[in-house]
Amino acid sequence: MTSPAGADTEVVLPPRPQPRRGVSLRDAGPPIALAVIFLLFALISPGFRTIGNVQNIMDAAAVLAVVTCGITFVLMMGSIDLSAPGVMGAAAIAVSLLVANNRNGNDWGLLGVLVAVLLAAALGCLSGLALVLLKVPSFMTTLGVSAVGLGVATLLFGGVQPNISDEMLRGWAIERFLGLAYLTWIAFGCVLIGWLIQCYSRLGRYAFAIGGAEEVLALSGVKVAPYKVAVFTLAGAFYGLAGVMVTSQLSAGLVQAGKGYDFAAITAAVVGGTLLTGGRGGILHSAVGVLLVTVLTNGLVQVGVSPYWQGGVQGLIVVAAVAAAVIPQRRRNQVTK
Amino acid sequence: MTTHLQSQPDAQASAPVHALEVRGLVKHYPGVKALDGVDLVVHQNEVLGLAGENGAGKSTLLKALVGLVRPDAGEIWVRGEKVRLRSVVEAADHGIGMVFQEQSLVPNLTAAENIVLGSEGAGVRRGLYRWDTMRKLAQEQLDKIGSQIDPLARTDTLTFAERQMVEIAKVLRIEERTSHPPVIILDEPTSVLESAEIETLFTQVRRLREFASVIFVSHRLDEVLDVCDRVLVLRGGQSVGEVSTASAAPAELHRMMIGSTGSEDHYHDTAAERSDQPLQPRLVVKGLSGATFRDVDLDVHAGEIVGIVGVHGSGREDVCRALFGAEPIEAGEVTLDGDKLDLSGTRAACAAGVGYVPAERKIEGMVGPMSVADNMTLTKQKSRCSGPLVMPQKQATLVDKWIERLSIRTPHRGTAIQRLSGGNQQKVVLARWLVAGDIRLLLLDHPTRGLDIGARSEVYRLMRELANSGVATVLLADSLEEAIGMSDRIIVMSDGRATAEVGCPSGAKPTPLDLVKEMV
Amino acid sequence: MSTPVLATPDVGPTGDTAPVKGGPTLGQRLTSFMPVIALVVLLAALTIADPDFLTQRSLTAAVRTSAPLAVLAAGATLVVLCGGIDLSIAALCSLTTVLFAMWLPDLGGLTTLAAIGVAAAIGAVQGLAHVVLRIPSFIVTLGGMSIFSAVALVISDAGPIRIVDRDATKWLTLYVGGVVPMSFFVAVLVVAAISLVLKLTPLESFVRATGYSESAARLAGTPVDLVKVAAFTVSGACAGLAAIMLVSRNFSGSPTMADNLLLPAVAAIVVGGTAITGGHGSLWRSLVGALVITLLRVGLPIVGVPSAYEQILYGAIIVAAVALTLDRSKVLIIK
Amino acid sequence: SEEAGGSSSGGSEAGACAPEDVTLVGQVRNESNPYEAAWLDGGDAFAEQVGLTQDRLTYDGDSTRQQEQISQLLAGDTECLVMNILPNGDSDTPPIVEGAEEAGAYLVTQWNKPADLNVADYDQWLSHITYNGVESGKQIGDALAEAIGGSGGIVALQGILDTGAAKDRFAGLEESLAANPDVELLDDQTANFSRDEALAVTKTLLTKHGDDLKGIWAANDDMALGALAALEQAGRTDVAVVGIDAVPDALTAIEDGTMTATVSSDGPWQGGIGLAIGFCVATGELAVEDIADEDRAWFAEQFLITGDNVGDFTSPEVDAADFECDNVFSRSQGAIS
Ligand SMILES: Nc1ncnc2c1ncn2[C@@H]1O[C@H](COP(=O)(O)OP(=O)(O)OP(=O)(O)O)[C@@H](O)[C@H]1O
Ligand SMILES: Nc1ncnc2c1ncn2[C@@H]1O[C@H](COP(=O)(O)OP(=O)(O)OP(=O)(O)O)[C@@H](O)[C@H]1O
Ligand SMILES: [Mg+2]
Ligand SMILES: [Mg+2]
Repeated sequence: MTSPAGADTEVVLPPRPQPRRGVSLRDAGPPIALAVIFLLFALISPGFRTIGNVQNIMDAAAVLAVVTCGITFVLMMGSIDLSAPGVMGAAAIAVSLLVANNRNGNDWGLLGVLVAVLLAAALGCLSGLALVLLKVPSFMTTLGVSAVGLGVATLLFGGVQPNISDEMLRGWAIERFLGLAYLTWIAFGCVLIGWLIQCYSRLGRYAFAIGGAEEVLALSGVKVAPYKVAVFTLAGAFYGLAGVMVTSQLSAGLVQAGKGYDFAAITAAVVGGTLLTGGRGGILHSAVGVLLVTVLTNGLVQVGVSPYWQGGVQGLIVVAAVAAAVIPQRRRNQVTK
Repeated sequence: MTTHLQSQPDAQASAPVHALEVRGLVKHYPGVKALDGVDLVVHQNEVLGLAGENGAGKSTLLKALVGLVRPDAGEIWVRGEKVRLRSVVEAADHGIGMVFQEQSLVPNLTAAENIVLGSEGAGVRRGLYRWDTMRKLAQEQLDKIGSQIDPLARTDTLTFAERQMVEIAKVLRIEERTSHPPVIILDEPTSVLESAEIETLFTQVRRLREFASVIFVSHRLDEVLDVCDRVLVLRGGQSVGEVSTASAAPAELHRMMIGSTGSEDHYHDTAAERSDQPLQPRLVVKGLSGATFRDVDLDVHAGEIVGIVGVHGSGREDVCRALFGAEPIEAGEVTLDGDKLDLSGTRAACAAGVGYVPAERKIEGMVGPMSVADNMTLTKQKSRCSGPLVMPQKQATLVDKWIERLSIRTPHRGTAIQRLSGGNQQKVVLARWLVAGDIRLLLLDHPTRGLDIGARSEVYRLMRELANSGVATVLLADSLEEAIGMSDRIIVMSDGRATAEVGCPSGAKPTPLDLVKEMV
Repeated sequence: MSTPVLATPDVGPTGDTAPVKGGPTLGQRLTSFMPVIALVVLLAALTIADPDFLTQRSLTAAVRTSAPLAVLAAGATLVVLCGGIDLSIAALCSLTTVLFAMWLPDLGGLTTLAAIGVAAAIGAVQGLAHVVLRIPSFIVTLGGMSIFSAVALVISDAGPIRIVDRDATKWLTLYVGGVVPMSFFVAVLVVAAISLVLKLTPLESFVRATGYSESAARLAGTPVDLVKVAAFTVSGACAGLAAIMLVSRNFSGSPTMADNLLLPAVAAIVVGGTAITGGHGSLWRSLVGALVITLLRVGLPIVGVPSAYEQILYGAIIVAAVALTLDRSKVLIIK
Repeated sequence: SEEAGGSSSGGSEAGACAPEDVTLVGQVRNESNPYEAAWLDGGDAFAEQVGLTQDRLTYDGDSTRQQEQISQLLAGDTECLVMNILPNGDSDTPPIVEGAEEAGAYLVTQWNKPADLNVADYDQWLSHITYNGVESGKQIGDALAEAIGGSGGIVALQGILDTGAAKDRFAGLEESLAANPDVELLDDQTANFSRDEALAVTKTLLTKHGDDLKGIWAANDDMALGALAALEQAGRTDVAVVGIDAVPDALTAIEDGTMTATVSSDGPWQGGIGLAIGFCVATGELAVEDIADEDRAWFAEQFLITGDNVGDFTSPEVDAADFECDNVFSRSQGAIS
């Protein structure tokens, strides 16, 4: 449970009516699955259980973790976000043209990163605005914004690969602190910030509430539209940062920097226990999901599963993991969409 | 003492301005005139009751008072000032707050958050939550109504009644919001409460009267007369009269509501109608155990109505669901007319002639956007099909017949059920089990929740009719009185076990107190 | 509290509630035609950009092109109407192209039926996994997507399989009445057949009830699980049929052939105005949606919009199209 | 189109077109990678040379979309249509060929073609140009073997598994391995020709094989560059990397000495040559019958680029002389066997 409910209850409270069945197990499922899969790989593969590989897994999870942070807020509202590829691509190209690079004389450094993230946030905001103003489902607005982002990125790309020479940005991927790349620490920072937003900010709590019962917020006099736009903007900012991180890793701005991250992040969030219908889950759930997915990807390579089969085996395990996680909470009249 | 004109000010309310005044409010919906020139006056420090049949326009009127419904015509005056209310917030700023008929809490937030939702005040600073303050704010509200609920409990872990308390605590926030005496609107707050909680609520309402005005809606007319100072009766979207509660009787009120007279036993409990019970019970439950109930034995004869009573958490609801195959069981044997009843799923239960009316109508009872006709025939497809094909004409005739029989107020059989008033929705859900006429066992979970007295009476009559035609009925009643009035026998459940059985044959009914003794 | 003794109104509906006609209003009729209006507007815009676009040959080609997408979208629409989503359609379609190409030499004329049958069975398995294990359809079909891709890669040895004997698919390349491509004709037939079955039987109520409110549907004794499995089965079969159409067009089966049709298919469903949350929508809408999406995919570049702007336009237009087509009175909350 | 044609027979009226009536179409996957952008630029250069413009089509690596575009294109005016097409995969070529044949458009394809599809069987399909993937795979394999001193472990990053290019190149690597028995292939994984995926896969392979890993063979430069980024982040400078395509970044890397070798296919030339062949036939300067059978499907010249000769390739220019009608087959290395 990531709800702060338990965090600061120091007074002794009257006994509660018995808790709902399955509450604790529901949240324990994904971490247990993570542990089991991790142990399994560690048993099978000596290469997997090295410190170096664990560092590698953490590093490899960094970008996905940041994307998932963003998408989690959207999923919590019960919306969906497919804009990551476009937004990341636009941010990646933008940042690579703003920091020191081979295409132009810009050398904006950290400011360039900031501008790229703002651009991404603006694209996210666009999804949100289209959702609340045109009343178009987020599935479509984000798909549209993704295409717009890719278009903007292709325009900026202009046929010549922008490569970055900015030492700071390149250093993020290369330099290490306590064995982990700076990028990984950035991802940790994002998860922490995401968690704080989720638990301690009105934005985060309202996002959660919108997923739970949007109509009730309106009855209580809360205008949900600004919060929805804000959530998509926040998600866009996270994607933008992720795009910057990919650029840092590759030392080059790629239009395709975000390819595949949309479904990967949704998978991670859902595997971690965030419901697509909204109102449940959260950043910490998603973080577990990200690790689970990354451990799987890494482990299958380590174990030496044929590249032909890897996708399939991964799909199978994800389904099995979710199935195992839902067994304890299965109820007769439970709604599964 | 009934007056059909209300413009003359009541002597007892000597305040120069009214807390709230409504003049000629009109609201059209496609096919319905929900409000047709309603007038209403609320004095300072009084509890005004609002009575009327299902669909009379009560909820619509009240929603207009909190800015959720924009009236087509008419004026609203608050403390002598004409206002236009466009949102809940604006209404709250004028000191008007409301507890809605359908529960409106965010299930995945804590009770505290729900209580302060939309007016967090000091609980949020610069967009950041201060949980300590938040809990204190919520605790203050809960203390006002003497509730023991943990403010930091997630709302969906609370029971129905607890959630209702949270709603009331929430609306009381309005006191903090305005310096004026507030107007608090309670739309059917008691329909989901047990008698003890109702008493708590009434204490609250009486306390509120000290400094506020209250509008109170209930279909339990005795309650209305009990707690209100004055009752306004609505019919067909118009105010048809006013009753001072000091002298009125429920019957008089009811006559005004429906606009006709008549007198009959509310529960239609005439022993003569009942045929002799066969020797073999229709439903036999032996040692039924599930997650929230243990070793429940139960038998119901054809034509018999068996009530199950119990406090919250007694597990009676889950027993009902288990009998319908909607809840897994761990052990036990259930037979219907001697054949083993398949409890593996709801479909098997339907096929065996079992019907179930769930308590949470909005989520489980009806498919909101679908038409009245489709909702009514959803279960018994046979009734509208010939072979595998749907016969629209057959369906239309059948549905119209039941709309007429149950006096369901709907513009058309094709209207989406979510557009109907709560009571009328419930009638459609009930009708669903009656259309085919092949029902053997009917499980009713609070079947009259939210129904007006006429509709309720109609439901009771239906239940009787069904019983007389041989249907075995299990009833989780809305109140102990209802259980006593309707049941032939009452099973008392507590902590998931059936602890006692009280016979209540016609003419020798136990009192509610007898039951309460068994329940605790 | 006493037991009130009160009257029972045994009169009919009181007051002014005499039933009025409840047919759809003009506005409602208009919203149901919105997808068509969107299509016409788009076509007009493309014609203005390049007058040559509005020739019979060009339109025939566009319609022919849209057939596999339309069939894929139509099948998946059923799942969406039930409140779920099927992300595996494209991968399943690719897998079926491989199976078809592999089986054709042995099975000959029966291959078409066999391939569609297997695709339907695979769809059914996913449906079963969804209802029995209670895994969200998004996850089941996401898993299915990667599993089918892997299987297709392995059995095809990661390469396209060419079809030498084209007779088995030749019928799909014919034209009905000389102008309507057979593949599109088949797509229309499929949509018509499924729609008719839904309309004439209680299935439509079942599907909508399941999509709008699954728990209410279940407690009303509706065969929710059966309906869902059936929807996935039909979706699988449609993916199989779309595969045959692709094979007839490409003369080969390949393990990644249709993979990129997933998002366009879902976009077609949504552009048609079907609510992604379930309950509201229809297969006809998806058919029109598929035409809109096809025009965008092929029309924009052909009339000379540069690649970068094409993407931006595509994004803007699909959002605008949905803004136009979605009937918001049926979908209370837009997520 | 009213001009008397120089052609004698054949289903189509080859050579019937006035130069200004010719429509030139170049189609590649997308404009957001340097190689294909350069290809389209080469096409533009040729078009300018003959006073026309090229219609640039991209299909985003989506086979279905390519087919859809082509069939829409062929539904328009096809009389003097010249198409220089990069089919997405082998299986995409036959329908394009048949479509062009039926519509009477002039077609040149590059890279992908099923082996058993014979260009000489068609009148409108003028030529198919490709590079000997086995050869290039072997060349860089050998260069890699030499760079690691003839012995040690290497890993292979494969391209999109169901493309002919990926398979041929890998076959070339296998030939090279046979010739260098002391070089051991430790692992082969796919990174789908993507820089981003290559980064992640290489990181995992680095931890899996550690210091045993001496070289990385990548089926294209994008993946090689992803691998280089991974090496940089791991602080490894002792691993040799080779790729194919000679994208600008790879050439820079070779100049810097961080990459060992690549193979050039000269994108701008590819973009121009296909249009040139088509243009020559359409305007009657070249008759299909006169094209020798070995020029209907041929391997174009490719160049192994290492630190020694990289200077010659860093600024690719299209040479107008290459596109003269009697010169269009000058780079042929012989017919595809
Ligand atoms: N949103 C709506 N759209 C269309 N018709 C509506 C809507 N809301 C209410 N109505 C209609 O207006 C009339 C009055 O409804 P209202 O809910 O005010 O009744 P009520 O007196 O509160 O009944 P109940 O006792 O059942 O709650 C009913 O006929 C109902 O069908
Ligand atoms: N599906 C469930 N999962 C977890 N807890 C449940 C579930 N269903 C019921 N409960 C809890 O089990 C207890 C028994 O509930 P139940 O509704 O059966 O009691 P009841 O006697 O019907 O009460 P009421 O008079 O309010 O209807 C309650 O505390 C309820 O919150
Ligand atoms: Mg009401
Ligand atoms: Mg109950």
